[in-house]
Amino acid sequence: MKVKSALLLLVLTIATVLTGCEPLMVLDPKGPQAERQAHDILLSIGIMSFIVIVVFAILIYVLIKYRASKASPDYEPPHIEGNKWVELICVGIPVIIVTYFSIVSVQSNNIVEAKPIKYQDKDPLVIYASSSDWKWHFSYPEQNIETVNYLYIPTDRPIEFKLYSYGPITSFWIPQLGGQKYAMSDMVTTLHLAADEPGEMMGRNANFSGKGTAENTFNVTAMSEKDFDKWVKDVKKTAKPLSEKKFDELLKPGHLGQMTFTGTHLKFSPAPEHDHSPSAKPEEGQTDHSKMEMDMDMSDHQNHE
Amino acid sequence: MSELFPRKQIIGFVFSLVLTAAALAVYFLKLSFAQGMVVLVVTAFVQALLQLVVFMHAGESEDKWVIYGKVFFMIAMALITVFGTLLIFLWDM
Amino acid sequence: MEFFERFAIPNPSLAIYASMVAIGLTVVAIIAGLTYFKKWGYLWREWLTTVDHKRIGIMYLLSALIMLFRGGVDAIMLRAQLAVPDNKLLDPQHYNEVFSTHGVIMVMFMAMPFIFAFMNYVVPLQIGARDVAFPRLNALSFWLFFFGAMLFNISFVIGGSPDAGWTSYFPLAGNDFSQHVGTNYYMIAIQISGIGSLMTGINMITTIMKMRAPGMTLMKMPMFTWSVLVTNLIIVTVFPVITVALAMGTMDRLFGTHFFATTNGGMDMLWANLFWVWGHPEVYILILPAFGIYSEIISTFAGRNLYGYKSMVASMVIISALSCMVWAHHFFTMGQGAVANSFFSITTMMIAVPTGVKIFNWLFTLWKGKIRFTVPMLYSLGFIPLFVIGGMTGVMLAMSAADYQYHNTMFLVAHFHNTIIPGVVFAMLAGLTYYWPKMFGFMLNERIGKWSFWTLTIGFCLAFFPMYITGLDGQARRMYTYSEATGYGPLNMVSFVGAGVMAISFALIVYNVYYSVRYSPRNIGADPWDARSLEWATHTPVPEYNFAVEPQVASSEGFWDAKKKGHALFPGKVEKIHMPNNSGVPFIMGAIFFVLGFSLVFSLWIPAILSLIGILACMALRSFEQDHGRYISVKEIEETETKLRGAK
Amino acid sequence: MKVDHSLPLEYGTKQNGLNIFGFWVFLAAEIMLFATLFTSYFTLEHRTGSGPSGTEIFEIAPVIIETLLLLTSSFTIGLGVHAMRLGRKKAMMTFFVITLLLGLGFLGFEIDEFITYIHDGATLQTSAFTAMLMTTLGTHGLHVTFGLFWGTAILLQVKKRGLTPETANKSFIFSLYWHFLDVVWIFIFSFIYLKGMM
Repeated sequence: MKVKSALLLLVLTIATVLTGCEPLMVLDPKGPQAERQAHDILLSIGIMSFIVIVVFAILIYVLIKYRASKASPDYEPPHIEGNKWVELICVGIPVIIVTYFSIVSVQSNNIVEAKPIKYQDKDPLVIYASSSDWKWHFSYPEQNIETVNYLYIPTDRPIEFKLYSYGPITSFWIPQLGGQKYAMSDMVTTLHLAADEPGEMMGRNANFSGKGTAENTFNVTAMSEKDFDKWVKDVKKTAKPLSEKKFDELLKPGHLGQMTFTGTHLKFSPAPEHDHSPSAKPEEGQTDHSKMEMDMDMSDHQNHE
Repeated sequence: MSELFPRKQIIGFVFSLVLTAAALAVYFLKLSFAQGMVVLVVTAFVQALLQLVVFMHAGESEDKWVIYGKVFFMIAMALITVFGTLLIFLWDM
Repeated sequence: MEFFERFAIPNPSLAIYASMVAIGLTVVAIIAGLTYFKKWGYLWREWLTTVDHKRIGIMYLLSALIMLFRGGVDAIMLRAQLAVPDNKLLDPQHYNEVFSTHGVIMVMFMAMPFIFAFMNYVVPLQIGARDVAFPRLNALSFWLFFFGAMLFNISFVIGGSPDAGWTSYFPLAGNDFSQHVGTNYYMIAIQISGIGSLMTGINMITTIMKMRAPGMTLMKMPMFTWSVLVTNLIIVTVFPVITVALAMGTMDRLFGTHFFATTNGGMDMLWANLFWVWGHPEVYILILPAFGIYSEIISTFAGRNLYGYKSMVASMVIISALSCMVWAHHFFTMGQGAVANSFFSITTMMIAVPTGVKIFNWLFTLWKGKIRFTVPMLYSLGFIPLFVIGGMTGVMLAMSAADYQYHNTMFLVAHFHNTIIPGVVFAMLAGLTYYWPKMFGFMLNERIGKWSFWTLTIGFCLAFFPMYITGLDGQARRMYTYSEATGYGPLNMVSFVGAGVMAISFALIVYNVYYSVRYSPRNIGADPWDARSLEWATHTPVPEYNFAVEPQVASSEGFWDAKKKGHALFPGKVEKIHMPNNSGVPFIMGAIFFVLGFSLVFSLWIPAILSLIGILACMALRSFEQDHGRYISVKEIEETETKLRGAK
Repeated sequence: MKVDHSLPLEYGTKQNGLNIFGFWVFLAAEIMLFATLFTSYFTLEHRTGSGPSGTEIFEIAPVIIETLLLLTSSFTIGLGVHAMRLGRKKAMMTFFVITLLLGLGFLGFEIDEFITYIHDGATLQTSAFTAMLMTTLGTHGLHVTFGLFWGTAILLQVKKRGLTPETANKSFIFSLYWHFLDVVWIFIFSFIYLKGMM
């Protein structure tokens, strides 16, 4: 049974590693959403390890006690159909655990799908994050600037990412701020994140999107609101405006370094927000409205040119 | 002679015509969406049951309950697929 | 020339040219060998046209082993590429093709035929039937699977392999982003073998429901038969879904429709939705027969009846129903709201309850038993702790909010390998060792078998446990490389070593077969394991009619009753036995399906239409044919019986 | 071949019972096949892109005619099976021929409907909605087409070989298939056409 105990040891080692000898990215949160998720992860590891240990213990005990080499040659194992109470316990305990997890899971769902509770009273900063093969474009409509492959965010302020894609499905993921969400070309998804402390983080596309998936990453820098405003000002001073032609060039498949522009692509290439309304039934008013907005965008854009 | 007369089939046919007419009311009577859907769901499923029992003789062999079980299990799974998908894509998106 | 260009490989490499040569040489060698030894007639009469469930089972088994090799080589390539940071062994395109084919082959063309092998071989024996309900259809199922698998495999050398992952998410799998024919192969090859699986499902349900031996009520069926019944219920439920999804995908790629495109109203996530409506139950299709095999083996080698038979059955039925309502947990992160996620999160976790019941029942079966540590038993005992770990991470993944962090990472990869390898692969190897003497008349060597078990277990732990850690450290799946700065290097190296150890284990299994063919004793009798259910009550090798007299059972362990309690298993007299005739039509139909598939992949419309007509002609032929089978006379049966009894 | 005469002819042999049972399982799978088509249809129903919507292209008259044709054919094949059980080969064949002719009529109307759609600019390539509509209707239509060939093949066998357990079994299974297509049509009629025109 050496290997069995070795196995146990292995599991324990993993558990120790997970709980903090080395800060694994997901378990080293820098924002409230990631914190909640890390909490759920550690909680489930803890409770599930208990079940694993129980099963291991029973298994090892049974294997040692009832091996044929130890039993007398004329031992005949009994015929046992089952026991109501034993089976009830085997159902009952998992049911209790699953119920508990279900409650936690539903709570967490509502937490991560909404504006972080901690920053409930602040207006969110809206950032449109769109992917194209194999880059990320970040548009800040409020600041009217756009970056490629890097992201600056203020700390202590909720951030609402609007995700969509100019190609295959991608998944926007900053492990230390919170879990990922898909970016698709026919609809816009919303991801609520926030950063608690300044620092650099890794962000990437987690969903397979073709040849360049591995390198489809971006850098995230969280900084104080003051530094962020300063950066915005700098950008406005130094960066060139983003023209439609330039943006079309950026969309071509390939990898690019980090870039900064003033203006956003949302004007000439708006996010696919209107295609996706739950009751996409063409009700007269709604269609007109979206058309109008499109027209406005178009005229807006012409003025700029 | 009475067994020569396909009574069951004729009653079934008349019923299915009536149900079809009832379903058509949705088109001709300008019902609201909710009312219309109720009518359609009722007429379609009753009609399906009618075909199953009257014409398809689902209940005549020794495997009656297996066949009914199988068909209703499948209908349940079909409904779960339809409504699960609608939940994901339309109602909670 | 333009016509032929489409067959070229879009991104050839040395490895591909080498395999082309290797495949060519193998084909030539097989043809030459068959001709030299004059085995063409034998092959045609005894195997290609057979409708015998036992032979079909063995053909499934051989195909599964070959595909295991193919998928395994893919796996080694993947791990080798990731063993060190910034590796240049494979380029990204090649890497994408390798992991796509690895997934499809392992699920569709290795695990599926492996379970079909045991279903076919064991179930009719276990319920005391002569054959399956529709022997001809069974042969057709096999040949559809086989030619589907072949079609998928030639993509490697003609036209290029699929490169959008085994899930083939659109729009990546659409014409815009995957221009070569690889994904066509995916769509059509899976379609063809999927039709075969669906027909197996119908066949097995009918067999089990209608052809059980007298006395075998539903609640007296052996556990493996129960698991097969439930599995086939799921097959019949979900394979139509993938049929439709694949048809829609094929139309998108070949006829320019916009189901999953991003323009004209298409919806890329609909593919993902339909794929997983099938895809999630599919993993239960794989795991439930494995549970059945474990139940048989554990109760045999613990020397005890299976604990909690009723709750075992109930848990499988509940799993089958639940498995069809959890599919959205594969895309929690798609952007649906908290309500949908909560629903699918809870249903997913609920599956842990019946699964837990099964685990505890196995443990209690060992309780007060008399445990013999044979190779099949070792696999079953290794399965329990490893699968519990896999199940535990499954519950973790089911918590949708936390899943946002696991999704698409190596954590997920570790989880599903942790359930599928100890769950399915261990079960298949256990079943292979367990049923080998029944199938081939001699046992596999125990010592080499134990070596392969230990290497496989250790290799498995080394290969997959590190992925849990790298996953939590942010390593996404399907990345062909990573930089040194990420720090994923050492753990990926451990994984690679683990994959190598697993490869050694499979090599040992092959060596074991070779060694046992040469040296194993042949006089093992009909019941070498001291087993409990009906399949061990007939002779080894099993005569073509399975049982000379229809068995009569009184419990789920009919054979055990006969051995220990003096229950009369064969009370009747020998009568003439009706058997189906062999037929070449299933093989020919399979071959025509292959031509049809190939023509569709390359949009060759004329041969496609011709082969479609050919298929309809085969069906019409079958309809008009009057084939009432044949009878084996009492004299013939008695001769065979005496001979087999003497051979003991 | 053992024939049990206490049962209707189509159940007479053991293999016959298996065939009928197996076909029920197949029909259960077909339920799921059409359910998947409906799932996709409901999801894509309003995703019309630049193409027409259902309200714009559906017409009530052909739909009512198609429905009546198929309902009646379901009735006549029921009469056919009734006649078969009474051992009246001729009556049975007549009802089967009527059924197939009604089926052919249905198919004619459906093809005409498709041609109209294409004239209206609703082709397979127009939008996700039109593609899904045509795929759902087309799958049903292909089933009917296949049924026409299959039914003809069975009729020929009944004519040549008479009502044997084998031919009776095939005819009965064919009737199950045909009724099932009728059921599917009811759902298409209700949840594609009527819902779309409501």
